[in-house]
Amino acid sequence: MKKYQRELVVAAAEVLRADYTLLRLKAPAGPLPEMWPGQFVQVRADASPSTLLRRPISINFVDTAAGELWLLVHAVGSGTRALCALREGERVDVVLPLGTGFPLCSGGERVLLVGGGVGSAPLLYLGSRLAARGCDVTFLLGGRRAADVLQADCCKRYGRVCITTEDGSAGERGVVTDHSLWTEASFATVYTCGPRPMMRAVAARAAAMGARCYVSLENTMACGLGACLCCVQQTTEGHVCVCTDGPVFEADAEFSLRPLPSATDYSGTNL
Amino acid sequence: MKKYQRELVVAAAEVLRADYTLLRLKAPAGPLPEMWPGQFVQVRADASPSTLLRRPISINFVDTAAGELWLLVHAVGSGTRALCALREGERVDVVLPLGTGFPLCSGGERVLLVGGGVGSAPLLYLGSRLAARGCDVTFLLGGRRAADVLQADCCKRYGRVCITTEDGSAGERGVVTDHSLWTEASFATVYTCGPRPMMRAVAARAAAMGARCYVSLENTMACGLGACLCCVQQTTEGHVCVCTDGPVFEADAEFSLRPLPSATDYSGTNL
Amino acid sequence: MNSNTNAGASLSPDLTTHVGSLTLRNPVLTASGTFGYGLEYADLVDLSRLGGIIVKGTTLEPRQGNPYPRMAETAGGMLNCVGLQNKGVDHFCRHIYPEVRQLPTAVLVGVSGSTIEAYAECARRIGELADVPAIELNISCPNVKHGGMAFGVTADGAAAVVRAVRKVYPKTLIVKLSPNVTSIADIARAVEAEGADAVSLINTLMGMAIDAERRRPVLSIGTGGLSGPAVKPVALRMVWQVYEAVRVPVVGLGGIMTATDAVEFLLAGATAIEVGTANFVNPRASQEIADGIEAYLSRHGFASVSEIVGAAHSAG
Amino acid sequence: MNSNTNAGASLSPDLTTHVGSLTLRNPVLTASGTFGYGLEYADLVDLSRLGGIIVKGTTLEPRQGNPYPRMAETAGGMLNCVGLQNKGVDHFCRHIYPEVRQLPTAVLVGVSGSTIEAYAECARRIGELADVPAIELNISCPNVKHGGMAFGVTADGAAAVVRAVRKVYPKTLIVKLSPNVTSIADIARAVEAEGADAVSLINTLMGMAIDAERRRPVLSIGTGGLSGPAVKPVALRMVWQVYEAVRVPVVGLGGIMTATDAVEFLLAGATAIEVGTANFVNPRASQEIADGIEAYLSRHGFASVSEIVGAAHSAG
Ligand SMILES: Cc1cc2nc3c(=O)[nH]c(=O)nc-3n(C[C@H](O)[C@H](O)[C@H](O)COP(=O)(O)OP(=O)(O)OC[C@H]3O[C@@H](n4cnc5c(N)ncnc54)[C@H](O)[C@@H]3O)c2cc1C
Ligand SMILES: Cc1cc2nc3c(=O)[nH]c(=O)nc-3n(C[C@H](O)[C@H](O)[C@H](O)COP(=O)(O)OP(=O)(O)OC[C@H]3O[C@@H](n4cnc5c(N)ncnc54)[C@H](O)[C@@H]3O)c2cc1C
Ligand SMILES: Cc1cc2nc3c(=O)[nH]c(=O)nc-3n(C[C@H](O)[C@H](O)[C@H](O)COP(=O)(O)O)c2cc1C
Ligand SMILES: Cc1cc2nc3c(=O)[nH]c(=O)nc-3n(C[C@H](O)[C@H](O)[C@H](O)COP(=O)(O)O)c2cc1C
Ligand code: FES
Ligand code: FES
Repeated sequence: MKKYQRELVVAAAEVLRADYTLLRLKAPAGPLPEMWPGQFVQVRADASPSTLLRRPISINFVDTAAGELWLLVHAVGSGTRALCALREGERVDVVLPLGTGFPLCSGGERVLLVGGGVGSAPLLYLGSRLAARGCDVTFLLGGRRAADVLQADCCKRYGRVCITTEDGSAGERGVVTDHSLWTEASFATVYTCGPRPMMRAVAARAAAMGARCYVSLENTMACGLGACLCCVQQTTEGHVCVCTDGPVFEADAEFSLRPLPSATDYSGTNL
Repeated sequence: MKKYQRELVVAAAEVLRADYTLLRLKAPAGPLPEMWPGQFVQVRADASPSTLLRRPISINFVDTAAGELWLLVHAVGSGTRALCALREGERVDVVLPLGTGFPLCSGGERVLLVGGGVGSAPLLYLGSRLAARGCDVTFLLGGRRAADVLQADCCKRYGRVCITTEDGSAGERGVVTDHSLWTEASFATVYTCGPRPMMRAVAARAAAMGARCYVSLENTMACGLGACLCCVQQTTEGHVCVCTDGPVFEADAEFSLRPLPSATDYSGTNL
Repeated sequence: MNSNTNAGASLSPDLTTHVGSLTLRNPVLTASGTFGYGLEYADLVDLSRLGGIIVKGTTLEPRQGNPYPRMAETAGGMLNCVGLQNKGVDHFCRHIYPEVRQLPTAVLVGVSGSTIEAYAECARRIGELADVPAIELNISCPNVKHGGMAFGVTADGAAAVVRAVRKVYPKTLIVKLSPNVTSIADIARAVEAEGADAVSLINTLMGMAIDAERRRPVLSIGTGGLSGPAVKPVALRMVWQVYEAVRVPVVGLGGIMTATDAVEFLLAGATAIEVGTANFVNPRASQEIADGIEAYLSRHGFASVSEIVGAAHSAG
Repeated sequence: MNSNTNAGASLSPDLTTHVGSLTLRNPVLTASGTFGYGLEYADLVDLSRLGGIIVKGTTLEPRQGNPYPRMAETAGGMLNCVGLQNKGVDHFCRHIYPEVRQLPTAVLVGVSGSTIEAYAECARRIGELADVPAIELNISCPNVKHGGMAFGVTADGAAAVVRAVRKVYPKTLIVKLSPNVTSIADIARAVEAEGADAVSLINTLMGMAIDAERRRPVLSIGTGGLSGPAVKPVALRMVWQVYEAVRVPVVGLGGIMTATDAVEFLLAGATAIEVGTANFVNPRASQEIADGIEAYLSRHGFASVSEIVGAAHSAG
């Protein structure tokens, strides 16, 4: 897919929780480029004195009707803090779309989307596309406390939403892999994004039920374009770049990671 | 005079012209420290990615009644641009008061205060103090265009205001030393602040009329405290620091600079 | 060299730059390891606007590079310990060269190695590729145990590598120097004496990041190479010193983010410049820098870029 | 060294630090040339909260230093070419010492020179001052023609200065090393062999700034010393290397702005640290860093600062 470097305008910056902000970005002229669920963007956080490099942020949602790209940002350091401090009308320099996306299963399949904390970011857009294809979508969102579970309402539009919290303040108490749905239901495909230990556990659970499991990784990145080789991940094919051969990989029960076939053609599929 | 490192709050940020902003700062708790005309402060410009060091800015005015310190900032680079972008309610870290001040003449004397561009910044507070002592104050403010002449209205409260502009868009056409008042009037003391070539010419003019001339210099600074020795100026006493032995010096006709006697005691004088 | 009296002011300035027998459209190259094979940036940059690109360092044998993490951001810079990951010169010649030779700009190849023989053999192989007019010999990579750093930090070591490569590589030979030395001018003189057509500097400064919470180095192999705006003052100083020490052209790099930075390097004595880390921050940086140099020359009335090369040496 | 099992966690940690025969209240010193004589900061910093201050470099004879401009800001750092301006050791002993000896913290004196004899004589004179427990011998100033840089960049030169000073200076002798060398570990070993009680590093990296509009160097003498956060990765790497090379304590500095930075240096092997450029950005930096180190130790359950010195070497 062709990449662009674009200046986007903040149409809205919604503070979802203390340190989570939803940025809704618009292209000042022309339409947004085509984007695929699971892809990410590289954003410049100019207002942060200590941030030189861009920050990789998942595509949270694409509202084609409104011409909006949504980014869900968790302020964990100076770069993400600067992004969360953006205000309506400010401009932000974005390189997009980057990386592989999630392979979308065919309509009718039962799919489970498991997210932990801000790891749930790419799942909203993914769920919307899967639902549009006629998949039977279940979201499983986990967090420490109720406040860590984000966008459950938005997700509800596209499927069933299950929640776990470690303190029991919302949904079932425990971590995502403790949820009762794992024993009640079965899925053909599991998509997951979040902390690595969580994804490891999810991949094991998915394998146990015979489901395919796609995981989305985070690594520190410099270029985001496959040029600097800073973001490598050891896979069944040796060192590959998370930014171009990922961030989505197929994981087996032992969390051995397999890059998606590079021939995966997104343009053909019905967005 | 005792120095302080204080967090001040922006009470108002008034855009005077395209790239000149008047920052009115208040102490969130307790009174502002005593400050003397001609002294400066060192401000941190945190929001600028390319600015590490503080920026020296003159004390433009102290509104004792309102508890406000005024800084007049000309956006010439990234640090001053960040300062000009400050908004009401934001906090800014300031070290103050720094440097020597202008020696104040006794009441009744005729004094001329000559400023060029943002160089006029320290003259407002100086004029107010001189007027309070009963001096006969004349301001002579110069700029390229009318837009470069700042705070003429404020100055009017404390004395007569004369203006020169190079394009003739306000006051007399020409540079400050072309103004007719030099031939019409005579002054006991001339205070000046602005570009060096201007101050040179003013010092020569002042000497010609037998007036004492005090100039306020600008140098690049790191500490502002006399510790790093980065801001030196060659004077009649050898290398001295502009930040502690200046910024105010006495200039002769050849612009040979003499530091003020270090014994100059400000605390005794009636502020 | 007075900027106001130049008759060429109204024409657009001549940006053509010569390095050895190589003629570049303009003095802007992209730095090895920071621009991939150019293909990665083709969507974002008009490559035909660049003087050339120096593709990722190639070694005789394939290399897996170092484990992850390979990168850490620092104040105004970044550390990397990629460690010359590449699929080897064979793979380059067979699979990558056919693609990159099509690019609308000069393609130079970075050559690395761990023995003198491997350097020479790799250079010889690249020398056979008709559309690669020059190599940049990297004797200065701090991120691999035997990655040339040992050669690059002594005049004798540097000379030995260049001597061996010069024997088998007839085209333009640029030698990339390490800044992690007491006297970079000495190393530059040594490689010039062995027939290098140009020197490029600087490679990364050796640095380190430590994770205070986990109490261990951030990078997998402990140390890494520092690049980005943080190193610019050191790079400028070294370009200045080497310009005074050798007669061959100097290619300057290290922290160039803007056209003004690039002009500073030209003024310090660089005949051409390379853009590295800036490509990550702003993918269009190299192209914008080329445009900005042209604008600078026009604004100051210079007829050609060569007029400002080294011009800061004659000042004041 | 497990952070959760330490019994001392509830007590406030012991910050006492030993460098040679010198005992410091805590590991935070202020760096020579950046804190004046301490007096300049007395209004803004509670000096009694610092481990000590290292006053401005003193030479045998008075020096006027370099012409203005002496400073240029760079990305994440600054260049200076102050050039050891000071009124000489006589003036120091007569006029400054009586004041600084009253300060409520350890006062160390930086000693510089241009000949071996001058270094030794200056050190000897400072040695006579009862309340100065240590000197920091600066063999690494890049800003004066004969300012020790020539000594500091070779092992032989460094050894010669230290040998001469050691003969006449019996108290704690810290030798400050230049980072502008191929192997700082070699220099550190050489000065250790001559009896240095400790080494401190790094002094500034030699750099340069050029004014593109005026087409000339920004600083009066062309080059200057780079300091500030930009250099931290290089400084950390050198502290790491020197810690592995010598047995004497290492004093670490270079770009320390926060307590986290300071902890990183301690983890890399520094027994004490110095705060330089940070004093300009935040006059209270040194005091806040001392407090922050204490908070770090408490939070991680360490009973004393010595527990974390070099701790990153044993990781992984
Ligand atoms: C493909 C991809 C998609 C991502 N999507 C999102 C998203 O949708 N929303 C979101 O809030 N965050 C997302 N992240 C993580 C985000 O990029 C990091 O949190 C951010 O780069 C941290 O920058 P900082 O300056 O705020 O923090 P820093 O001060 O740089 O670091 C703070 C902490 O974050 C860690 N960190 C730094 N960079 C990364 C990184 N690239 N990946 C993981 N951890 C990092 C550091 O090790 C440190 O512990 C994504 C990362 C990747 C690689
Ligand atoms: C005692 C003193 C009082 C001052 N009072 C005021 C004031 O009241 N209002 C105001 O707007 N400015 C004042 N200045 C000037 C102000 O400090 C500089 O304009 C500012 O530091 C520039 O920072 P910057 O990041 O915006 O620009 P930079 O990008 O750092 O530089 C932009 C341009 O300004 C020049 N410059 C940088 N620092 C200084 C400096 N310290 N002095 C002079 N020129 C400099 C640079 O050489 C460059 O040409 C004063 C300076 C001093 C020394
Ligand atoms: C991620 C990364 C990878 C690099 N790989 C190489 C390399 O393979 N060969 C080489 O000669 N230099 C390599 N370099 C060094 C750059 O080419 C350049 O010398 C250095 O980064 C300084 O320039 P800059 O500050 O503009 O980045 C690499 C630098 C970075 C940041
Ligand atoms: C303005 C300035 C003056 C300095 N003067 C001296 C000096 O006289 N003697 C010395 O040994 N180091 C001197 N240094 C170097 C510092 O002590 C320190 O080694 C260096 O700045 C790196 O630390 P930092 O990054 O924390 O500033 C000076 C540094 C600066 C910025
Ligand atoms: S971030 Fe540069 S290759 Fe992935
Ligand atoms: S700015 Fe440091 S001595 Fe004046």
